[in-house]
Amino acid sequence: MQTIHLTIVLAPLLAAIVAGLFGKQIGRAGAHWLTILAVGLSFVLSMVVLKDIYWDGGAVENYSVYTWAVSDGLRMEVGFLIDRLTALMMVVVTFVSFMVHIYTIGYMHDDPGYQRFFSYISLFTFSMLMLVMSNNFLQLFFGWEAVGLVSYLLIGFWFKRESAIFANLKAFLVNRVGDFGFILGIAAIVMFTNSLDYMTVFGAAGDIARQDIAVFGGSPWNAMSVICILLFIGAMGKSAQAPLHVWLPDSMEGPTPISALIHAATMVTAGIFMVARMSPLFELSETALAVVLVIGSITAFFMGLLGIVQNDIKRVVAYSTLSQLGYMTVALGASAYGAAIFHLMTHAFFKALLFLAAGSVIIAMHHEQDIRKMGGIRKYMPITYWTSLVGSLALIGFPGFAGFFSKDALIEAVRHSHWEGQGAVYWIAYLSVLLGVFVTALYSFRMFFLVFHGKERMDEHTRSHIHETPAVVTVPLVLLAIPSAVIGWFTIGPVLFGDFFGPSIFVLPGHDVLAELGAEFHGSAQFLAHSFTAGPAFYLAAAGVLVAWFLYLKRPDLPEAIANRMSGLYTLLDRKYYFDELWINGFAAGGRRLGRFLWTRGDELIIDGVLVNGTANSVGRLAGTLRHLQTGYLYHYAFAMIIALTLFLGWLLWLQ
Amino acid sequence: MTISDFLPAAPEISLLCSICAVLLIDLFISDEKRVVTFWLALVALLLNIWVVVVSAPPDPTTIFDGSYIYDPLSQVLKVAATAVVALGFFYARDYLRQVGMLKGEFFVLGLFGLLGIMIMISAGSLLTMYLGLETLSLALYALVAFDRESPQAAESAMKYFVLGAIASGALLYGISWIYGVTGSLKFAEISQSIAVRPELNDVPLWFGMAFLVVGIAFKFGAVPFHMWLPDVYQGARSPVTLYIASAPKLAALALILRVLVDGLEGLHGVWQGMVMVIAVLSLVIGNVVAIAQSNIKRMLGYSAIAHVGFILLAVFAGSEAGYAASLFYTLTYVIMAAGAFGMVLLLSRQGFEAEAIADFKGLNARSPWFALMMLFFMFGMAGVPPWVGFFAKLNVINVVLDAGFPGLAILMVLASVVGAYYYLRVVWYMYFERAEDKSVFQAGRDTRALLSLNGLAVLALGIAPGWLLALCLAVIG
Amino acid sequence: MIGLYHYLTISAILFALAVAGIFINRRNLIVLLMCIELVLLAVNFNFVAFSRYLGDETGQAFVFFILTVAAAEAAIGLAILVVLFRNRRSINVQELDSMKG
Amino acid sequence: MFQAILFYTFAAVLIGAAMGVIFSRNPVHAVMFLVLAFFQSSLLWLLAEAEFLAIVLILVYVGAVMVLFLFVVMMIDINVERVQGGLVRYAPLGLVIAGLMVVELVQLIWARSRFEVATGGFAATPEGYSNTEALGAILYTEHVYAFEIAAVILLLAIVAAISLTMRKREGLKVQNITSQVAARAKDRVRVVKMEAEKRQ
Repeated sequence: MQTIHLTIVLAPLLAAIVAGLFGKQIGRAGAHWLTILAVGLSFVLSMVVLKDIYWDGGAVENYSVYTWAVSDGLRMEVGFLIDRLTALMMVVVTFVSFMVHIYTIGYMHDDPGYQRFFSYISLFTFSMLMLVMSNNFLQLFFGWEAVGLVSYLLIGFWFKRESAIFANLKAFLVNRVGDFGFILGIAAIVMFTNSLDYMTVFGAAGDIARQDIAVFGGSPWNAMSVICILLFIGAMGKSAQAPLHVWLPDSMEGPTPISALIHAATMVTAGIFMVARMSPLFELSETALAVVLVIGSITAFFMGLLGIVQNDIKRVVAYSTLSQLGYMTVALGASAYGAAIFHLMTHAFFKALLFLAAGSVIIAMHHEQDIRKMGGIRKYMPITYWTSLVGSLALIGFPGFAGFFSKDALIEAVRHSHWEGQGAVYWIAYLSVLLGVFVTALYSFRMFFLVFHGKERMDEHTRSHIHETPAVVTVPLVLLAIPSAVIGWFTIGPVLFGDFFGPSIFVLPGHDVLAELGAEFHGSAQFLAHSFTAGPAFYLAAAGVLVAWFLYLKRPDLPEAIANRMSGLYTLLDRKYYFDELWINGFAAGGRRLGRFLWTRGDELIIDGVLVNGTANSVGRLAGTLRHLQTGYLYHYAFAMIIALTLFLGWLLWLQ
Repeated sequence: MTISDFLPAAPEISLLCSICAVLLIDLFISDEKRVVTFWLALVALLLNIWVVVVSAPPDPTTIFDGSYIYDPLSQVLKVAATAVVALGFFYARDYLRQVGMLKGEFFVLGLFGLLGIMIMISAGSLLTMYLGLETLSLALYALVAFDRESPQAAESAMKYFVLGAIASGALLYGISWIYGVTGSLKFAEISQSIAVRPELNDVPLWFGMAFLVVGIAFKFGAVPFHMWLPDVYQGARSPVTLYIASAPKLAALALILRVLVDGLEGLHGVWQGMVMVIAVLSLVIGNVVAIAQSNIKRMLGYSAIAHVGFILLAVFAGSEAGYAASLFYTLTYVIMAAGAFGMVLLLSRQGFEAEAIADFKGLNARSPWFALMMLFFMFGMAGVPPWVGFFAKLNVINVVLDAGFPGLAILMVLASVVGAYYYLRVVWYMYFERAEDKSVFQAGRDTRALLSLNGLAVLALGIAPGWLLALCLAVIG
Repeated sequence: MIGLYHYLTISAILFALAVAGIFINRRNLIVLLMCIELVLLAVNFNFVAFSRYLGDETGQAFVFFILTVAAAEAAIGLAILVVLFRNRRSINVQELDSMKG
Repeated sequence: MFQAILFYTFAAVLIGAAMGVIFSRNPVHAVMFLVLAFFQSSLLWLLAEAEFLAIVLILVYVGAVMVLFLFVVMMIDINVERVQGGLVRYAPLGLVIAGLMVVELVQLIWARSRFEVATGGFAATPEGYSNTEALGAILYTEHVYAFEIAAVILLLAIVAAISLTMRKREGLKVQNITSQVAARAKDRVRVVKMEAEKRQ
């Protein structure tokens, strides 16, 4: 089994090295065949691992492969911890990556950096696998940094904008803030346990939770809360939780396969995975869980609102990703780790599908990304249309589709969680996820209708060239559409309520909301039926679709219609439409306006402008100021030395 | 006293003989065949490594009445310094030939500098330490001014000289006080008398120590004694910058380990505060100001200042693990710095100095392999895992945490976070900007191979750092 | 009685004067080099005084070496000065600022 | 008492000369002040019974190094008037820092250090003690390693100074005897026949 694990990890790495360094020698076909075979092999073997550990009841494996160094009794190792959580993540990562590899053949067809691109995405797969398969914090950190790094390389793949000195400092800084929290969290863990190994640290969790830590000399904090919040700051960076989310929409500048692979299905879920993996720690800190819950709620609802006002097709999907990540985080905060991972899995399928579909549209539109310049392309691209529909339905949680099962279970879990009756925190979370359903449906179908239905708003030249994309693009779409439609139905029972994760996730008895729900669970069909009666989620989703339909398919005719009626039945109908508009302005446009307000004021001005660019600029300004200390004059240099010496002497003489 | 008593000093003796030989033979070589001097110097260096290895006595010994120390630490540092100088000569050769400056003096002065470094490494008394330091410094002053036609080189040489002379004046003043208080110049006797007579641990000795710290900090280029460093890095010719940026750091490490640790260990509590102040200032100033640079040599200069912050903080921690961490950090940093400047040299040619960071634009399109090597050096310096710089930084953070200074550890992490930015900017330029310059490299095959090995070593050491760390711990203990 | 303390005091005054001379002199590099000689003279005073106080010749031997090194240093310093003068036709300290920031 | 008077006189002149080095406008004067400072130091060292160094300071330092300085000052013929500004403006700040340092050092020397000074001021020398002999004895035994390094430093200084300042002048006219001897008339003189131009 160890050989299999190693092969899973090393195959993409080797392929990446060969494709990257010998790209010229092996040629374009060589590069894609090599990397696809390698990732395919990883996928098949990951399935083998999952089968072994789930169906055949294989044991959890936790072993060290290579001891990197021992410093001061602290062992730094490379090792694998393969349990069901890991196995599931491995399958998700390798499957999505496999699909993206195939799809890339078509999408990057004309790009001069073809081989390099394959090399990067294989390298990314390797890094991500290292992250999820790790059995210690160091390797986790390694994977964490590596995925960030490759993502940086990939975002920049097409990023030709003339960058001033501080232009790219922004994305960089945001991620560094997260990593900074993460590494401090790990450092704190090492400080308390002198170990990096998961099992040792989990074993010592109880002790840590009983200790206090004085942060910057202030009042003591519970050590576990400090550690967990620091780790979660790392997760916020990687999983793009507000306010560290600003890098993700920008990262859409990269090629679409990257958006699908990294910014939808895999890298951004690293934070979710990490929190689930650290459940033995998070469970012991009520404070940290509350922070997780609130941050997740804010992200889920407000990022969805921002999705409504975007016009770039990929940005809409990006904001939807943010919102869905918020959902997962909420589930983590509600101690429903299983629900979070379950949603992560279904989301990986349908979000990858949506991104690739968006990419397919973009190819057909000759790299036009503005949805206002699309419309009515359903008839030109039937496969893309139907798969997009599946993806969108899955995203909004239409009953029966994959997203339905995970999202509904998630909402139910939040509703019944141990936070119930705890006042504000509970209501913020519950209302956010509920209203989020409406918002999700609204922006998803706004995009869907604007792209595929309605008037054809593109120019003549583009229209004449629209046709369905080649098989390398559509096959992954279909392959992803199938699980997006059905996987929820088959897996909700075993994964969510069947104690799938077993000991790999730890939940305090009082927190175990999934077990409560599981007691009432009697099969997928019953769950489906139950949803119509249990809560408002389904109706909110339906309302969202309706509003979208009304606003973006019906309403474009509105001005015309009014004009027609002007001559005849003016007053009555006008009042009717006036009512319509009131309704529209009241609810839907109000949401729109709120979204726009949040986007321009909150996102662009405060977070982007003040926090991110502000920090970047102040560092830059500081650098600009400090460099003037270096005047170039010899006597100033000498003066600095002598002043420092005099101060040292005075200190020793009078203050020691 | 017989001749075999001098055996531990065989490296210095044989290197001096080699220098004289190179100096003499160089006189009879015509300008067209000047490359022969390079090979002679290389032979001298290889011979030196061999002598260092074979002449080592089985146990640590001192000769010349304790003014010369042989211990495993000195052996490791000498081999490293010699190897790095050889690396620098190799990278310099093609560059010097292209710009028509291939002269024997460069190699002779370089060898003199190495001799000074080796004297410092093996110094057992403040007198030999001072003389070694002067040998090194004088060679460096002359090397910086080596390009006689360049006003910038002359200017930076002058700045370096004046400030260096002030620093060595301060060092001497400190030495005089330490001599006056303890009555000795030898590290062993100084630490002995501090241990025996605790009443010596008082202001007069502290003053001497403070002046010494100024001299040490200047040699390292630590803030606020760093002002010479960016100007000299920029003003000197690139091969000279490479030389200054690499091997002398090992000498500075020897200086601090011998003087503050071996000699003044008893004053640890006092010098710790000073070292902390300059280390923290170096970390902050180095990393922040580097962001604003557009000249790559200057940027690497500020980055060197920031790295010195790490080295000094490792020494500051004051444990054996801390000293080993500083040794590990310095060794690996020197390898990376040599490589990075090697890349600068590789890109330069007749009439074109690759001095702006923008000159690295589109390197990936010109040569994917060397872009990858530069990426290795930059990631290594930035401390990205798994390159060796990460491990070196981790090690230092670890010992500082163990010493009970979590605030400093946080500062180090924060500083390296900011610092990573300007290294990544170089990577950004190489991979995502269009090349303005499409010329092919003119360096020889051997230079390229060596540079590649250099880059791979940065990665390999990061993947398997265990043996080097064990070695560092062993030679410190 | 005149002794150690007096000599140390002279040395201290010389040292401070010389150091101040280095950064208040903004005109002539040669004077800067002379200030460096003064710094070394101050150090030599200290060594001579301590050596005589301790009754130990090592300090005086050190002075001997400092004199040697100072001569070598002066030679190189003046050589650099000459190179600088040939390049820039000036040895004004205030004009040495082509590199900064 | 007599010794004290001498000491204070020499010391005062020494400090005055040092100020002269720093503040004099003409570099030649500065060199002269420095020479004066060295002479005073030498006298003070004689008072302290460090005879060998006192002599060496005059012979080596004044005799060689200061002459070198003077040589360079003369060689680099700079305009004294042009480089005068700026000194007075910054002098107060510089003197404050210098004053602070003096205060620190003097407080250290007189108030914080605890040297047990013998009645004679310095350690007594034994009968028949020769300063030169004693120095020579340790120089060639205990400090032989340092002595060798000092030799290396001098060699290095020679190499460095020569390589920095020696230059082959462009356009220097040198006789090449071989080519002069090998010259022939037909290499040097060309007889050109020209048709006379026709009148138009």
